[in-house]
Amino acid sequence: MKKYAVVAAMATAFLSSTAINAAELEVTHWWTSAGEAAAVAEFARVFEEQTGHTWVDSALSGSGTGANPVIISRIIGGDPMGATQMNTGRDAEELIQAGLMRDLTDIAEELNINEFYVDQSLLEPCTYEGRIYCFPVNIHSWDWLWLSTAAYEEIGQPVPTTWDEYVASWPALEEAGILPFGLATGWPIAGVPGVLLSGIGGSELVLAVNRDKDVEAVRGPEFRKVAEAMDAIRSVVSPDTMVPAFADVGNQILAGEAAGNIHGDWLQGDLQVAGGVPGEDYECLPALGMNDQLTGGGDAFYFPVLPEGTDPEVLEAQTELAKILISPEAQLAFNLKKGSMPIRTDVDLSQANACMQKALKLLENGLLPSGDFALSSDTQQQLQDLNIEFLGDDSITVDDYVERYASIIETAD
Amino acid sequence: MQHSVSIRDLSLNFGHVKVLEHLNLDIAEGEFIVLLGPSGCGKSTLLNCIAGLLDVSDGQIFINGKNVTWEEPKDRGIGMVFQSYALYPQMTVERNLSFGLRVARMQKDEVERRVKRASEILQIEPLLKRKPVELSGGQRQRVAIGRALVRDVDVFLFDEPLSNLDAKLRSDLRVEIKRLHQRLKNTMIYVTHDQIEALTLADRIAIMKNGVIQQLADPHTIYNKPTNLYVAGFIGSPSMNFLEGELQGGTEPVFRANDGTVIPVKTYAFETAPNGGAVKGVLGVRPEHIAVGEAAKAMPFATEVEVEIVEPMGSDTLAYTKLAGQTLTFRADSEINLRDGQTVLVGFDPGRGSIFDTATSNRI
Amino acid sequence: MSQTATISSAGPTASQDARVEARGPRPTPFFTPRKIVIYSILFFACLYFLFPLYVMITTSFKTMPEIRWGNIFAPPIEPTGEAWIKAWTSACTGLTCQGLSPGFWNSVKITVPSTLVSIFIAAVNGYALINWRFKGSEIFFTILIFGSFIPYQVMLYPLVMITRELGIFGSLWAVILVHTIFGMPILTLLFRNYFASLPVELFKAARVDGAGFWRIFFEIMLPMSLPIFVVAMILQITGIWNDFLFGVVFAGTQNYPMTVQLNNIVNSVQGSPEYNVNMAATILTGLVPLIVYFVSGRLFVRGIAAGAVKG
Amino acid sequence: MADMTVEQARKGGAGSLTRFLRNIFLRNLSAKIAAAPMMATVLVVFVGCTIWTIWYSFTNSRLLPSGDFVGFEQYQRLFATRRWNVSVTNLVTYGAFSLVFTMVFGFLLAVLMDQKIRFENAFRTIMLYPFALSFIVTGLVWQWIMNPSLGLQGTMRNLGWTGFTFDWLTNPRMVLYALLIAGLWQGVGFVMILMLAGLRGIDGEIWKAARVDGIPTWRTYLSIVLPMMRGVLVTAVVLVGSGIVRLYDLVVALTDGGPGIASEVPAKYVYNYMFGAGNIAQGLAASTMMLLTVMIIIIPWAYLEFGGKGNRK
Repeated sequence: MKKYAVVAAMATAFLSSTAINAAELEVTHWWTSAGEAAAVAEFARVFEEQTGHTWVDSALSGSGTGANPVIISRIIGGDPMGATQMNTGRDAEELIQAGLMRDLTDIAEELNINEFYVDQSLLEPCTYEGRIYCFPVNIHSWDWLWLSTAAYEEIGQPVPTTWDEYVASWPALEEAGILPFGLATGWPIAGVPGVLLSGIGGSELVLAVNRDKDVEAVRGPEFRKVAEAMDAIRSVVSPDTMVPAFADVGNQILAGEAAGNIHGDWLQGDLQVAGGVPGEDYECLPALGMNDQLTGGGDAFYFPVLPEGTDPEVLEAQTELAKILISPEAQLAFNLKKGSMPIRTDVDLSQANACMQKALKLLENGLLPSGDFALSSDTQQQLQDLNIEFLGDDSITVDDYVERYASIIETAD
Repeated sequence: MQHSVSIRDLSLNFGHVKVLEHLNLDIAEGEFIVLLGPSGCGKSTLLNCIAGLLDVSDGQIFINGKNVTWEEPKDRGIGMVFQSYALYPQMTVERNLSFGLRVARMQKDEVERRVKRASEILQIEPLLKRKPVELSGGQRQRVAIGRALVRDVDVFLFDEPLSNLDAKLRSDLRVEIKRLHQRLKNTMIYVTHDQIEALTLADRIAIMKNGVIQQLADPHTIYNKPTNLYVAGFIGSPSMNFLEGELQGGTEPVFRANDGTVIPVKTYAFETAPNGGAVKGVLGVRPEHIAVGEAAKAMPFATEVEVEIVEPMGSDTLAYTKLAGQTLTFRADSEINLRDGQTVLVGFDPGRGSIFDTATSNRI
Repeated sequence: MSQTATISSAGPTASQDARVEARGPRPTPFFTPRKIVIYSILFFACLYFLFPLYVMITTSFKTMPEIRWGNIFAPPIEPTGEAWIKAWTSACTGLTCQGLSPGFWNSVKITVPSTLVSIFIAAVNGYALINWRFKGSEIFFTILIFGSFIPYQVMLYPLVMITRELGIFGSLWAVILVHTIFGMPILTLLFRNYFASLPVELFKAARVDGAGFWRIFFEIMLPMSLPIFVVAMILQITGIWNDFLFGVVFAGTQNYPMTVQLNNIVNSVQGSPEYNVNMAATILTGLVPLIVYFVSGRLFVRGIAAGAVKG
Repeated sequence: MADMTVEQARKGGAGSLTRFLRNIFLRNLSAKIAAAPMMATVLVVFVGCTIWTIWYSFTNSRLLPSGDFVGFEQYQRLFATRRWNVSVTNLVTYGAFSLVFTMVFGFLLAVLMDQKIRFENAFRTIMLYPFALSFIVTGLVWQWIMNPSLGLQGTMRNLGWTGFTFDWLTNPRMVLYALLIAGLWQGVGFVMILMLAGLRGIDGEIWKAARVDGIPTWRTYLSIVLPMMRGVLVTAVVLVGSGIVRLYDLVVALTDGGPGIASEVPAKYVYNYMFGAGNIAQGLAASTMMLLTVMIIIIPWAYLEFGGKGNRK
């Protein structure tokens, strides 16, 4: 239990920087890499400057499997943290239903977030019985095809602008001994089907499958094309050409060893760290260049209900942090470093690079719910198992893939 | 006549600690030799060298005329019985006995014949199917002896085999080992620190101290003619009485104790005739050789002494007195009732005692 | 009468004559087949064991470009120690960039009490199970052994609830309790089997002298259990020092063990891993158990020697 | 506190029932007090957890243990999941090899170390150091070494030995043996230490007796010393066995279950579904199946080993 003997003084007006008593607020998150740490440091800086409270950082790597057990244990153990980051999605659903997460609706109304939120659908996973329990702070999208300019210079073809052109260039690439599709082992394959679904399948199919969980849509012809695209990728990828980490794929693309790869926008962070310049060293094709809407998810912040006896100053610090996380200044500083898209429409993103600008244009057409966003973690895990199995075992035919995908969507809740 | 076991100029040192020094020992065929001495005198080390479990630092070992110095224990024709019996705990008695033979790939019927013969001799036939943990100390020891027996060895080596047993069992097994020796007529080398075992079992006893054999002789000679003060003091319980004083040589040799008491020693068989001069020496006489009361008068030397402490031992009584300022103990028949403080006449024949030269502590 | 092994059938070879004049210690040539076999097996075993360490150490002294483009087995061209310094002092573990150092003392604070408490309780268990067998003690022991097979992740939530009811969740006591629970099956088995191997007369003699349960334990059993105590210590210090999940969940934020910093440095899912810093950080974290092994090596031999003499 | 002496018990003399009760509670009272922590752990934690696991495996609880009863639904789903079935067969294959090799190499190395060789302390530390390093990174190093392009195979081929293939890590049929190489590297050292402690506990005179009996050294180790080390062997088997059943870090660090699901293991399934997928009921169903198989093996063996004869092993 945190015991602070501090006289409770009602905080002065929001954003007042002269909070009488500074409180410590523990924030857990799994942004442990260099790029991510720099981004979360922005949040901490703005929080400490504007409120005088101190941000106690307790980073826990390992994303879902690594951090979830700790976050959940701490909450049900009665020693919750001040605030925690989790994927925008239905991971924390039950925690909200169990009344362990603090209701943020009054803060939301005070700031009337509907005005500036880029897409109301982002708030859906956070709302339960009409009340809001979390604030999404960024938008990440898997919907990117990264292409190597060096690879295409070597085979003397222009850099493709759509998925079909890219697939067409594979034979030439293979002759030149260039890996048509770079891939890392483990979870990175799990995001690829979602991207193919929105690119090849189109927005209606995404909504039908992810949101409505319509089994017939999965058995339909459009989804079959998605499955065939997966089969095509499987044919050019083999276990011994896969690399340990997705950052290594980034290096392969810059070096021209691999022609292209489907991965989330956070790969840009690594491409830039490795000295890549968008437009010169690599190209980025949002939604495979075939759809005008991006599927997306992202990270959100939850504020656990603190046990009674916690000094009100800490509760006050929670409220202020919630407001700051979605304030224009913090949003700009954080998302630029993180390489994700802010959730506010009124943020000047002129400094963002070319790829980010493309994404912002597409964002105006509204956000499609990605798998992480709309499906329960249980369903996501089953789909990930299916995709990993399909990739690693050629005996699974496209029909098996479609059938098993359908049965998973059928039992999805 | 070829020796069963002969050790020539054997020495052994652990690092720079000298444990055995230039030791020589010849053992005749079928002889029962006991290596006797306090713990740490090197008797067990010597036994281990003979067995081949320890590499000697110098010298040679012969068994049945064959130089076995570099041989493995199994090729020396020896069997060994250990203080902790060292039976293979997980094997039945029958397997314990036959395991060595089966490893040497001996035919089955020959193995069975030997096991049967050994278990008959040692009366352990009913135990063959049992595990060592189910046997008593005595039974375990017999199985350990059986293990050497089945291999038809030339020499049996015993390393304090009875010290883990209780007193009664110890005397039973002692008799059994003696009977075994008479029946098998094998050479046996027996290590112990218990002098009763040594005196009762041995054809010859080697008293050892600091890695050197002090005396090698039959029990009677060791008991009656100890070569030096150490051997005299070690054998016999209660131990021998020692009177310090001076030996006056000449035709009428006499021993003058420190306080002046004069004891005629004419009847003593001197190794070398005393040469008339006075030699500082020690006169040793065993409590059992001291006559009390009437019988004392017949002794060449008798005197009055005052009894300080009396210890009735059942079969006889032990008395502690003072003679020439030094304690004198003697053993009296239990009928003679002695009381503390009583003065009594005691006497002894120096001829049965021993005289040692204080300087060399050797027998004169 | 005697049946000593017959002289080998081959004619009296040179070694036969030498044997006749044999004197003093048996000449053991430097290269006996036995020694050759032993040392060659040990040599290849060491190669197998040390090869990964070689890769780790060379990588930890390379710069990132050299790792990315060079061969992992090649020694560093221009070795630099900055990966080590960075790992200890400045590697980013989330917001704070202080490397592994903040967690070091927390790890010590967790490991030392947990090791001692868990070993002590297990020793008492082993001793009670063997010498003071009471009704049902064997059933408890069987369930305990069964307990060592339960995957620890499954027991996370129940343990959280138990420690919450005890009011010690999020404190050092919670993590000590958890490590004692998880160490108990194997450690109890270790001590139980060791005490079973001691001669039973020792215990009976003490009972005859009227010594009670605790006096026999402290004055006779514990001093004799040095060899198995060393083995138990190696097991526990390694397990607790390298543990991440229980340290993070039960110890509370102010007691985060060093493995949290290590995990954050090494296991960052999103960003590009700095392999040289990861290697350096792992070796640094592993130093404490390694030192314990080396020190315990001496204790191990002396303990064992004491144990053997008792036979 | 000294035990109840016989006289006190007789003076009580209030019929056999009280003596029976006294016998249960007061006899070895201090032993029972001393063993109280163990009994509490066994009842509350191990038995309690198992019941908790089994109970919630019959519910549909997702993130928090709170769902309602759904009978065998979780189990039906479990047995229909190919990843689970592959995990179980993987564990059986890997487990068998790992147990046999760890025990054999552990004993062989312990015997070698028992030969009064020089640098014994150095050799022992070399074999034991892997046990000290956290597996997240050492797994990565093995991943590099066995990676077809980065590691051994790539280097050998660059050196001209083009035919050299060592692609176990990415070959679905061989990946379990790649796990075995790294697993043995980490686990053999400690088993060797355990067995060395056992060897050194053997009474020296047993060795002398065997030598006098003409039994060659290797035969003495196998037929005499090994059976005497029963206690240590049992401890080693339980240690290695529980390590195999709980196998998780090695797989996550080295292959993360790949290629495909060729090296998936049950504990990873349990962990992924309990926390990653936020479906503890499915995770607990998997864990219960693991515990069931362990129970079928352990109970009869433990009964034979400890309970049955009741004599001092």
